[in-house]
Amino acid sequence: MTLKRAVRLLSIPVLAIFLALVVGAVLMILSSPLINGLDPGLPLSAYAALVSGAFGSPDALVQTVVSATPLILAGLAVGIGFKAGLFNIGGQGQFLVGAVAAAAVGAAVSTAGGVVAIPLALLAGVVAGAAYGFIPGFLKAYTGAHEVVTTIMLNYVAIQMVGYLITGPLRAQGATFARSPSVGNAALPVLFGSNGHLGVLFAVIAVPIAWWLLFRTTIGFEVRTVGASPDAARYAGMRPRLVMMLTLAVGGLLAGLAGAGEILGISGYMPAGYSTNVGFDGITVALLGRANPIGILLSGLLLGAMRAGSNLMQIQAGVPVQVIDVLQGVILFFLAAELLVRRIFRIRAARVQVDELQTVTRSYSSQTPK
Amino acid sequence: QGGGAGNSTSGSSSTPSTSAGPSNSLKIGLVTDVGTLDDKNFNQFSWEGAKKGAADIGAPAPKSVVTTASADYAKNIKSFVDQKFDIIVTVGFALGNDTTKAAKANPGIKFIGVDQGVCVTEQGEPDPSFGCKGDGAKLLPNYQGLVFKEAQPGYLAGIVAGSISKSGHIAAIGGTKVVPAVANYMAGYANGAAKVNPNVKVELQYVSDQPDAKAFNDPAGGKAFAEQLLAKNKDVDVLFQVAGKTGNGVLQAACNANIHAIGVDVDQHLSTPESAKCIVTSAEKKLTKAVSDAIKRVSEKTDKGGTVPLDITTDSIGLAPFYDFQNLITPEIQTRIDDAMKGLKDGSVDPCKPMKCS
Amino acid sequence: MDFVLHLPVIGLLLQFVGYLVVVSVQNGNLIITLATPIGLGALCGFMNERSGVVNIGIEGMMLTAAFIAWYVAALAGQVLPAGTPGPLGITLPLLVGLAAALAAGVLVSALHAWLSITVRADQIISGTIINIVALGITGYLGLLISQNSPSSAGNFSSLSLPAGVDGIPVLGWLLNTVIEHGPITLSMLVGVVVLQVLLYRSRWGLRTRAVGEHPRAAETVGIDVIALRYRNVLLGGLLAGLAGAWFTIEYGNSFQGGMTNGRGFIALAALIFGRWTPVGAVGAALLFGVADALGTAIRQGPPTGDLGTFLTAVPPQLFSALPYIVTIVVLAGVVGRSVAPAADGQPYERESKAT
Amino acid sequence: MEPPDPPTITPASTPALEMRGITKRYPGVLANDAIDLEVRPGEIHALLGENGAGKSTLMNILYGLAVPDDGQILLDGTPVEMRSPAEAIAYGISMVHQHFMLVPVLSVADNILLGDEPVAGLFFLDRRRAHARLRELAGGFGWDLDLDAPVGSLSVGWQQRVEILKALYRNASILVLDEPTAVLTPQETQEIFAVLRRLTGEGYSVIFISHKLYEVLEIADRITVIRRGRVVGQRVPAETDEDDLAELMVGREVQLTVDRGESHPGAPALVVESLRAADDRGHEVVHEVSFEVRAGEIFGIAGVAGNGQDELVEALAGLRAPTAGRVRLEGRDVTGHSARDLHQRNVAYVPADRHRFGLVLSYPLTDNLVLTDYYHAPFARGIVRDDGAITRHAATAIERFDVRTPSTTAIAATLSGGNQQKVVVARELDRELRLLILDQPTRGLDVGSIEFIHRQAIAKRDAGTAILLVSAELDEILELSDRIGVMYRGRLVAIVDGPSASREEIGLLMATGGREVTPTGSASPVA
Ligand SMILES: Nc1ncnc2c1ncn2[C@@H]1O[C@H](COP(=O)(O)OP(=O)(O)OP(=O)(O)O)[C@@H](O)[C@H]1O
Ligand SMILES: Nc1ncnc2c1ncn2[C@@H]1O[C@H](COP(=O)(O)OP(=O)(O)OP(=O)(O)O)[C@@H](O)[C@H]1O
Ligand SMILES: [Mg+2]
Ligand SMILES: [Mg+2]
Repeated sequence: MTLKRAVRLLSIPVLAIFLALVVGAVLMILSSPLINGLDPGLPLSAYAALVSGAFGSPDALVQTVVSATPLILAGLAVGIGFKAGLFNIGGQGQFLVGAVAAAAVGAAVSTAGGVVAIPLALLAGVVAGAAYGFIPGFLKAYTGAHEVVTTIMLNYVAIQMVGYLITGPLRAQGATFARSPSVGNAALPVLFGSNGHLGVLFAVIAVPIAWWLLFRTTIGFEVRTVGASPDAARYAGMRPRLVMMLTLAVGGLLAGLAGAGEILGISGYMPAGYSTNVGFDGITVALLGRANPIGILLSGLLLGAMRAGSNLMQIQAGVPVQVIDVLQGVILFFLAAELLVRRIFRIRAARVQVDELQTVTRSYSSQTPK
Repeated sequence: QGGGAGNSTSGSSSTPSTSAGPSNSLKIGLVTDVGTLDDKNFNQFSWEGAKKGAADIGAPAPKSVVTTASADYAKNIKSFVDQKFDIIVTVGFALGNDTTKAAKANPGIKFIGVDQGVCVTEQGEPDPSFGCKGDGAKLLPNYQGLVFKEAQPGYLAGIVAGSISKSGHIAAIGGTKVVPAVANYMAGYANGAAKVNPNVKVELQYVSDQPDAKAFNDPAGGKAFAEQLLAKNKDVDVLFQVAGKTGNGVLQAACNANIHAIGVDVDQHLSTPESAKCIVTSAEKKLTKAVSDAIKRVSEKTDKGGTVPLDITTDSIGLAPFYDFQNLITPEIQTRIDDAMKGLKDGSVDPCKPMKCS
Repeated sequence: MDFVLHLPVIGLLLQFVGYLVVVSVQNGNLIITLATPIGLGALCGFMNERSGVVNIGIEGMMLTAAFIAWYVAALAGQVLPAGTPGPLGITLPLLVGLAAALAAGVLVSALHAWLSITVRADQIISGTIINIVALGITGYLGLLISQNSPSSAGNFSSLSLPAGVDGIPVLGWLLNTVIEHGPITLSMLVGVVVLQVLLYRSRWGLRTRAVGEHPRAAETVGIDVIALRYRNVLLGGLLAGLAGAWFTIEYGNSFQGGMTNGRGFIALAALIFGRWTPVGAVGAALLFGVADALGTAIRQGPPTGDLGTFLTAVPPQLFSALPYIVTIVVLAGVVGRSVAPAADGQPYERESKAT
Repeated sequence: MEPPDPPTITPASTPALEMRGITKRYPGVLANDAIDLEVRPGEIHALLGENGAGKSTLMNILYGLAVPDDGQILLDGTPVEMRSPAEAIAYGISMVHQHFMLVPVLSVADNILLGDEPVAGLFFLDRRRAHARLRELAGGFGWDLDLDAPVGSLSVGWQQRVEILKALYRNASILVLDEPTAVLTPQETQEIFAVLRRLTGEGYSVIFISHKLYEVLEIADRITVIRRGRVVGQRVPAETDEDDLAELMVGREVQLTVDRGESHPGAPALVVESLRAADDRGHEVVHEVSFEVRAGEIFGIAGVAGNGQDELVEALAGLRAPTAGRVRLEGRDVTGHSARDLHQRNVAYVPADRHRFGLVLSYPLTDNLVLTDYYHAPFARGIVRDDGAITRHAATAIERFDVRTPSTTAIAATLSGGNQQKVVVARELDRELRLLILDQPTRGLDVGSIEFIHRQAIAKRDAGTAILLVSAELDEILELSDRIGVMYRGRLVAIVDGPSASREEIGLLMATGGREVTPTGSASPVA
């Protein structure tokens, strides 16, 4: 696309981020009396800390990338769904299922050589994630049960399932606290910095692949067509049901990969009550990235930076981490309220071309696609 | 998630402010477990401890990083390491693994792990087989793992419960069995009660099977759980809670049922005034003191690595005052308590018998 | 199929049903109490979705209201004289807190209405925003405030019947189960009946159903679709506000971040399970309550005999997951399909499009 | 264009309704361009115009559904503002819309009451009183309606009657009917006409919209013709005829019927044997349908919308699995084969709803023109698209089918209906074909576009393609078909020779299936 068009596409997200930072600043100033005395400068110091915590040093940069990795993958999981007119809120569940599968298999093969152990553990993660993503796809395709509701429900089911596994069958012998055994050799090697693990590459590779598939192949054409008009897709000899199921399965696969990456690349085992923000952050990433792989890469890095920098923000400015959630929500708000943003800045930015985001809720009450 | 339970903001939180600026340059940072600094729970009281310790040694006020997801432990510890902090306090056994790694990687930094038994291989790595062959003190001299003997305060609570119960039927509600601290409190409680009344009936119930929000952050759920328990066992007349904020709901249920309640971790008569009217006492685990002491040891260079057992001998645990219930505690009950304490001190009493601790 | 094989299964089933009944009867009052936030949340969803606005932000709305109710009541408690609690433990600070919670519910709903009706943004995204922001802000403020925390203004108490009543055989149980509740729970019990009647017997109900099914048709007979949607979404906010207040000034008496613990999503589930009707939704909420009580009962003392051995063999997590699984099953039409109002989630554009 | 002729009837008292200089712009189109309209008390005033001429828009403005950019509305001489349908209703205007405005799940009664509900007490519906009034109203026309039946369960004809009752229930003085007869059989149409005549007798003023020249000539007192948003003439039936009106509508001499030439049927290409199919709810709506289409002939299927044609076509196009029966294509059994498979066997399908099926409105023409061929060479190698080939293809297709579009990458939604349809036709007809299925191929098109598409069809026929033409437009069927099958209640009740068929004969078959009149689905005698 032309540079001009790129600028017009970007303007809304960028402005949304800007406005969110403003709102965040106001919130901080108003609440600063509760932190350590009224301090109009608080937002500045907080954001400064946020930035240097994210980009201030090589280590910080690595941390940003590492934090961005699962977000980018989860963002793709949601974004690809959008392209097919599906809203996958199940990232959290798919992430957890992928993580527990990787932890289980990783532990089982922990003594085998890395060349064997790592692929096996990863495979377990993606397969489990894909399978878990396939369920809502199947339900949607054959019963019309809307994926938003089913994925929300499946998130909670996943939490219980993982709880059962970690405190039961997978519990490490001898551990005083319920956790899965160490994944040993299945742990991902650290490639750069102190914790820049192999998993980072997955995200880096996944983005161009996703882009190519979506925009340069017949598969992507089918996905986008199903998203834009399931009826036309069916008429054209495509199989919307299949496409939906595959799209959600691929989404699950990506989220599962993210989960596996976190376990194998960072913690090395799965403790009981293992929790993650990735599921919902993924939605923000996908929306902010306009459901476009490139956009998702950028917004993933942005949110990764926020997560990475938030620590320094707490340490140096004493601002509670919840501010990050607020910022995210407000960014989303201004994206949704595009109208408002346009008014504030009197601009005519390009609308999202095929308005995927609109198609999502429209299908809420829809019947079984054929 | 949380080991102990509901606690006091007032209690130890008042930190003497060092007016004459920092006389000591040690930078102290604290990483919480998943939860918040105001969890009226072990995050909060370790934080109070860090603040107190810093004040006592005249160091600048400590900084904190709140963990929002257990995936972030390592990252959060690292951000203090990157900021060249001198003392890093990590709260909760769940962080043990990552704290051990960090301690190994950064010998120059002092680590204090709350509720973390140091368990390492001969190489000083986290031990995947949990054999704990390696000697923490030698291999990781910069890592103090503070481990409370929760069974002891639990045992004392049991003595009280067993003694004041008229029906001989008492209960305890814990967050989840899989958290050792919780299980130990519960075991000690049962054993203590059995000591004073061999045929006492003790209901030990756990709200959840994993350390999740239901176990430690759901007062409504906790209250309901307790109410259902009391509906089923109408003659239960003492209720002990070991379930964090979920437990605060348990205390409410006890009050509504007009039975005696026993708080946990800190003096809940102060920390949960709403329920003070039925809290006889609390099984205390003096987190604040423990953490600030550990910090003092570091600044006085008297700190030793490895697991630091905290029990009655170091006055790290005990029973909170009885307040309005003083009259309930007859001299004879008081002597039982004193004997138990003596026994625990000299080791003649094992709070983990007959019921095993984890 | 082999008949002999069936006998024990059937026996077990019968035992189970019996056990279920016993548990439900023993904990009737508790089940209704616990169904309150879910039921009210579901009614909020009902008000939204029956007029064509999807609302997955119930969780966030409840959480916000819970926070506001607690904080405002506590603040009020510091300035206002609590006085002697009236019936149902009503005090001035609590009433102020309740009013604030209702206002908060309406306010958040207004945001949702504006985004989904006026801006015509994606309604599910709007709900997601509400959930994320609510969790963030309440957590953020809850933390900062509790540093110098006004602990609590107490909470409403349950209506207590004269001593004798509980003694009366069946009636006593019935009264105790249905009547002995705090004001918020009672208001749900009343509210569900009122809404059910209004939905099918009132002008408002007819118009709401029409707008949720075919807004254009409604407009062509002179109904102001936008206004009706706004009104219903805002009224729904009142219900979400009540649900939130339940956590911090009726059943509980203090606030923690995330204390709604996904009950807003279970409310959504109840709405669907209840086929988008008030009675159905609250019925579903009660059913979930039963599942909950069952799980607890088994945990606290499983029945003896092979039923016990069977139930204790079942992973307890299964009971926690039950409501979600049931919802999926119902939505999938495995046991009777549940279909949303036809226009649910469709933004409405006032000017007619010709094609 | 010629200036509007002066009205040939001297104005009576003050007009019941006057619209002055109504102007309405939509993106890419001037829907109404300074339109003047005058309706006298007690007259039936017909609005005539091609699709997209601006008739509905004008009425939507009158009814407060659309806001005019300019112009004025006067009722009985006094200017009024129509900000919403509510206000229009208050001013005594009722409208039967071009598309049904009924809530399927609500009962007949509730649908009629909606918006004007009698309430007892504060807010409770007074259903008893309402039903009494409705029975009286319906009884007045000799319609016995089950007031409690969900509207969704009624036949189209009866739904149209409900719409009319709805309009009358609000005892209005001006009644607007936007293409009320489009979905009706000639017999049902006659019945409605009777009702209209009676209403004008009772002092109603009626605005009647239709494309059908002969209908307008029959019912109207005066006729106003609109083209491309402007009033281009006014006529009195006595002083005009179909050719004159047609010319006014289109703005040029039009050949109302393309000459079909000789057809030379060959061997049977499509053979359908006792085919059965069910609708989405699983009810069988196509029963035992058998027919054959020979190479080089056009087989037309006539029928009132909703008599199973859609399901039949979908079953033949591979979009719906038949529940029983056989479909043979040139002898080979293709029963239940997929759309993709049939496409590969040189079967083409022009769907009735171009917006829903034929096109992806949000796609550029390039993608739309390969919607059914995207997966094979030259447009794709393996799974990789060849955008170059796709663009080149678009350019030639647009050229050959003279699609009026700014560029090959224009978004389909921005094209006019006729041009949108041309895109579909270009895609489907631009290759060797064994069988061509045309479903309502000219619905919503102006005469020019219709002409073009009919020529394309005949060309294909002459090239030896077997053509199945399904249309609710009886005229289209009569005009093109070599043989005509009539569908009624899911059965093919008759197959007659095309050239010799009469519209009355077919109309009767469409209305009654050639059997006795049955309670629902068709007319009950007017009182
Ligand atoms: N909401 C709208 N947005 C954009 N264009 C519109 C809209 N409504 C109508 N149009 C366009 O305005 C013109 C007039 O449409 P209108 O529906 O009035 O035509 P009509 O005479 O009623 O046609 P038909 O006979 O098909 O009903 C058409 O080009 C139509 O596409
Ligand atoms: N629903 C709509 N939304 C937006 N624009 C529309 C809509 N319908 C029609 N238009 C615009 O109105 C113009 C006319 O559309 P319409 O299909 O009514 O034209 P038409 O008069 O039928 O022309 P044709 O004779 O080619 O069918 C088109 O250029 C289209 O861009
Ligand atoms: Mg029209
Ligand atoms: Mg047109």
